Amino acid sequence: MIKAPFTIVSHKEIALGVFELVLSGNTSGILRPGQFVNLSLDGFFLRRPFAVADRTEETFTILYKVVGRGTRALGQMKPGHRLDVLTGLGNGFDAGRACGKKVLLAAGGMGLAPLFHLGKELTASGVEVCSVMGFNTAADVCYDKEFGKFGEVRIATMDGSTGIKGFVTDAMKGLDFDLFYACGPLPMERALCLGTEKPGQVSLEARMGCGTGICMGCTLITRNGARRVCADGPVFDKEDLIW
Amino acid sequence: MIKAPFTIVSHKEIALGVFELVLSGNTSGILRPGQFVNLSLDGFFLRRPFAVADRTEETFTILYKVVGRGTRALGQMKPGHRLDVLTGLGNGFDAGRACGKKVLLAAGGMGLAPLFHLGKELTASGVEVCSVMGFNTAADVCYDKEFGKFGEVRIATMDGSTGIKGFVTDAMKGLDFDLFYACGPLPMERALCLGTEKPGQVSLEARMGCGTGICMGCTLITRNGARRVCADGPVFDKEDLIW
Amino acid sequence: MVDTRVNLAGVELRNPVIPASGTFGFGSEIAQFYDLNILGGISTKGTTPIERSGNGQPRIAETRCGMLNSVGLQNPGARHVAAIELPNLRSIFKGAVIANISGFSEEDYRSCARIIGPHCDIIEVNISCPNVHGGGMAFGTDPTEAARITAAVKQETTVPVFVKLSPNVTDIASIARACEDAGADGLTLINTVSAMRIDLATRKPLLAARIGGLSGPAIFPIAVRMIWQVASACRIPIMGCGGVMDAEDVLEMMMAGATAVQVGAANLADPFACKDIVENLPITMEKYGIQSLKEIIGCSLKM
Amino acid sequence: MVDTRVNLAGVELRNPVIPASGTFGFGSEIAQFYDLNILGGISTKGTTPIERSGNGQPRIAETRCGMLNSVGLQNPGARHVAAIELPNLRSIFKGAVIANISGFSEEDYRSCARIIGPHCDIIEVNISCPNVHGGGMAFGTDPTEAARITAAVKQETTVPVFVKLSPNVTDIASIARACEDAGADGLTLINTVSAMRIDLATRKPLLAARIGGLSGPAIFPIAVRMIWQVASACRIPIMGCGGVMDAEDVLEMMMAGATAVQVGAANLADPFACKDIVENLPITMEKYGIQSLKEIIGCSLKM
Ligand SMILES: Cc1cc2nc3c(=O)[nH]c(=O)nc-3n(C[C@H](O)[C@H](O)[C@H](O)COP(=O)(O)OP(=O)(O)OC[C@H]3O[C@@H](n4cnc5c(N)ncnc54)[C@H](O)[C@@H]3O)c2cc1C
Ligand SMILES: Cc1cc2nc3c(=O)[nH]c(=O)nc-3n(C[C@H](O)[C@H](O)[C@H](O)COP(=O)(O)OP(=O)(O)OC[C@H]3O[C@@H](n4cnc5c(N)ncnc54)[C@H](O)[C@@H]3O)c2cc1C
Ligand SMILES: Cc1cc2nc3c(=O)[nH]c(=O)nc-3n(C[C@H](O)[C@H](O)[C@H](O)COP(=O)(O)O)c2cc1C
Ligand SMILES: Cc1cc2nc3c(=O)[nH]c(=O)nc-3n(C[C@H](O)[C@H](O)[C@H](O)COP(=O)(O)O)c2cc1C
Ligand code: FES
Ligand code: FES
Repeated sequence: MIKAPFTIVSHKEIALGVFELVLSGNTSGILRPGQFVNLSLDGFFLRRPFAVADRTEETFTILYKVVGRGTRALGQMKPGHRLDVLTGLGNGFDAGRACGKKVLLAAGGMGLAPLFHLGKELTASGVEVCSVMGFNTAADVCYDKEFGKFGEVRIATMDGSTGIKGFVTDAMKGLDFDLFYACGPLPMERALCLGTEKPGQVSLEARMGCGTGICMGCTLITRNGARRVCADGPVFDKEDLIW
Repeated sequence: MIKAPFTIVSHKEIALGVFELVLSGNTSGILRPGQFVNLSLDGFFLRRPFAVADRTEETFTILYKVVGRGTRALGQMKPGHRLDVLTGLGNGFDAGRACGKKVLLAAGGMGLAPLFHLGKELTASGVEVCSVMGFNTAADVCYDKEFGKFGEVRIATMDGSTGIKGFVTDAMKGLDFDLFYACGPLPMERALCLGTEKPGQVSLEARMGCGTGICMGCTLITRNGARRVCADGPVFDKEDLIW
Repeated sequence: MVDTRVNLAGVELRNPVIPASGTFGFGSEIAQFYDLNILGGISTKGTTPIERSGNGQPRIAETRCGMLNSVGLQNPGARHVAAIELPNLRSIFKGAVIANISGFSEEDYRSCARIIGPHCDIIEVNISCPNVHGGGMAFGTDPTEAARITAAVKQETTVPVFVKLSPNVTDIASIARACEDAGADGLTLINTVSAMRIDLATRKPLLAARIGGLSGPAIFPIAVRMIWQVASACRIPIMGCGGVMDAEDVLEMMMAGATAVQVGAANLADPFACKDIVENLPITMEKYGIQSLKEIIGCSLKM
Repeated sequence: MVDTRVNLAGVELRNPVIPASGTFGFGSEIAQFYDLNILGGISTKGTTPIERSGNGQPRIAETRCGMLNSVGLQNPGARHVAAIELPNLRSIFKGAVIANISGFSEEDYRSCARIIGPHCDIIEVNISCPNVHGGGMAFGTDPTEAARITAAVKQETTVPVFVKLSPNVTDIASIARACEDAGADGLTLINTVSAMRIDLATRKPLLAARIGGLSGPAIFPIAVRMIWQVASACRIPIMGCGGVMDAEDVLEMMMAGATAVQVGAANLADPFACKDIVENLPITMEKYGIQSLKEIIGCSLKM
């Protein structure tokens, strides 16, 4: 974990109420796809956790949806604005497990963010990747072209306004894979884990106090006992989760 | 009273820890010298009251000393920054009383701010003005040249590092005037009011809740009963004050 | 069009937004800034039988997300309020006039209610004051005392009586129930939370009265909790109060069990606070799919 | 050079800054970010005799200038804490180890103190928990119960015992005096303030446990008031706690009567919070002309 000041270098709306935010600063704390950052926002007591969607030597990117007061305030911030950020939080995905396997990335809504970072790393190291992306409606769709660079992409929307009508689990029918990595709303993750025999890893969310493992605010009961989503997760093996 | 957004157009340190801040916006609410504005500062619950030191059609000026968290934060703000301001608060000085009289402006520390605005208006309408300005030490002195344009200026410092060593009341000895207007620390105002037979007006300070007269936070007991410094003052006739 | 109307113990309000006692004077100052008739009601400055000049200076201190006050019930006395202030307010405001009264003995409360009752729509009884005849503990900290004052005020007036509770107690629900059993038509909660700031330069408490009352957004979640607990324990309507800053806060308090919502310190930070809240209320209701405010009162209790 | 040392019931601290229980784990996470030895002491996560997995999710909610938690005393149990966590902490930290213990019956507290006492410098007894054998009211809301737990813990251990008080009471001083009379070596105050947030989207309390504890800067002036009241009523040393964010807050709490100051929620908002406070303390002391911290403890009481 590194605490450092970051500066907004680009900030744009990429779907209805969904923003891509690029911040520049010391990114050396970000070690693995699936890790998250914790942004301090002026006027808000707790930090806001977001998955890293991409990183370079000088910048990282997050993709976020405006859902409450904090993300509303974030949405107003302009390039040049400085933010205090904790980087490199959480365990991240175990990309090593994908070596020589066919991988499915299963993204629900903003869950696509850490999976994009992961997909980039996997394809860079030669892993075969296909993706299923679920959204509520066509206006929410984003980053589908970016995922397209990894391999086949299937889109599912709840209202059928684009792609397959239904859930991620409907769209993935017939896809051939050995291992999945998933991130999205809990019901989607549940359906996915219960609906496939294949092994996989799931990135979870929880309301967080600290994000650093000191407050026990984000605890989840797993087959290995009580685990902190922030410090022991956010990525868990499918096998460890109790649904 | 007008509530309006203002933009910082200039902000500079004019003495040790004392800043001149010029804000542009709708100044039509500022009607008289001696009135004050109430600035909202991000992250602070209550507004901060400051006397208007000068005004034009498009701008007003305040002079402030950094004394606590709020003024420290204000001191960091750069031109272009926007502030939410209530303008035209309080009664202001009764400049009409000065017509045809010799006027003394008695300023203690930052009390010089509203007196500068008043001095400008008085001299513009032909009133004869002299000034006494008290400071702790030479490094605190500011706006002495500006007051010099009104007429004679005497400086007093507590440590004698410049001007007369002592209080405002020491420096004013021998000055000829019919009427005074004073603003400064309470002990100075007290000494002045008790030490001269001449009539005058005094601008007071109090910790304020609202600044608009609704909370009874700033009440002062006068010869006319309980009065609100924000709405019935901040300027009071010497005769009404109980020391 | 959403429906913002609520009914407070028989008094119909166009909306639930009410400036809180002591943070709006008797309305005349704010009337210079906007038309008061947009408000559901107005709770006026706490009144005692005899005029009071209040505590010494300073009376105000700032805190993070809030403020302290120790105004000490400065007011012009019940007769002046009944003869001048409330008729003045009535002449410019058609909504519910809620007259806040206070005292240091049962007789104080009785005489306030008698004098002021005929000039208002609701009497709001502030029982946070120390009982000078009873050892100095506030009336509001003991169920028996709270009930005694409630019953006394009820005897003196025909308008609905709301008892305003102090949050500085171990068990707010027991005090609320005691007031309900003694005949209160409703409850207002919460008053300020007892608190202190010390001046690092002088090394003394900042307020002349040393201890003051904390209000503002800092106390909002405390107020929500107490409203929820009292709404779970009582049947009479509640005016929620404490740290409300925007229309979302109004909805949250109503979901906790409030029928109307008072706005206090926010008026000090911004004289247009209540106007902004009233204007944003319909939009905010739409955002959360609320057709009528009546449907959300206490909705978080049904679980 | 200013002197930041203080003495807490015989335990010498290099400075008064102590991370509060439940906001610093058992030190190992933050030890990765900075050397813990800059701290005066560390109060460890509240421990119960048997392991607890705590409350359901969500356990955390944000408020203006603060947060709610309903962690529900998740901890690995007293034996594990005594065998693993405290020895681990001792191996990386030479300052005062303050072990926070909790329970739902007198025997819970006794057994915690017996197991943990030998591994710490101070035992801190959290009496905010409900008494399951006594109708569910918290031990900390009744002077007799508070005294009973204090005396019981004193019998089981030889290290100084600090009783940590709940602010959710009518009269904090009477509870403090009861603990002092029962043999407490010191007091910690305050624990979190009982509070609630409601989720406008679901129309239900945000926390699974519904009610949680408010901490952070919102409660600072409440803590200062209670410390001042207790320091006026008792002679034993106080660890102040509640909303401390910076070195100025530390000085303010000490002026109110605290001998040391705990920092809680600030560690969650910023893992370097205590380090920043420790580093700023000497500069801030100089700014206010304070040579030695010992000279300001309770200075606001002498008036
Ligand atoms: C490990 C992790 C990674 C995340 N990655 C992303 C991402 O890449 N893109 C994205 O859009 N969102 C992501 N989220 C969710 C994101 O943190 C919340 O949407 C955001 O905090 C909401 O803030 P707010 O102030 O707008 O909402 P408010 O509801 O006003 O926030 C109030 C409090 O609740 C917390 N909170 C609210 N919603 C959530 C939530 N869903 N999960 C966790 N805490 C929440 C906030 O952090 C804050 O403390 C992630 C969450 C976690 C835990
Ligand atoms: C009518 C009026 C006119 C003023 N004009 C000027 C001016 O022209 N130049 C100038 O430098 N100062 C002026 N002051 C004082 C100025 O308001 C305070 O110095 C300022 O509010 C301090 O804010 P802070 O956050 O730095 O201090 P903090 O001590 O951190 O503030 C905490 C709280 O106390 C209040 N406060 C602190 N000191 C004072 C004070 N001396 N008077 C009133 N409230 C105070 C603050 O407003 C705030 O609510 C004036 C005050 C009043 C009432
Ligand atoms: C300056 C001030 C004066 C107050 N005077 C009274 C009063 O006279 N009577 C009363 O019942 N409450 C009084 N209150 C309490 C408020 O009505 C309200 O209960 C409290 O401030 C909490 O609400 P808030 O956080 O919205 O301010 C006063 C509050 C403030 C800030
Ligand atoms: C997440 C969290 C967990 C806590 N756990 C405990 C605990 O186990 N035992 C205890 O006595 N206090 C516990 N507390 C209370 C704190 O120690 C402290 O008393 C309180 O938070 C007020 O201080 P603050 O405002 O600085 O956080 C906890 C607080 C938080 C925020
Ligand atoms: S958020 Fe604090 S332990 Fe995970
Ligand atoms: S500051 Fe509120 S009445 Fe003057």
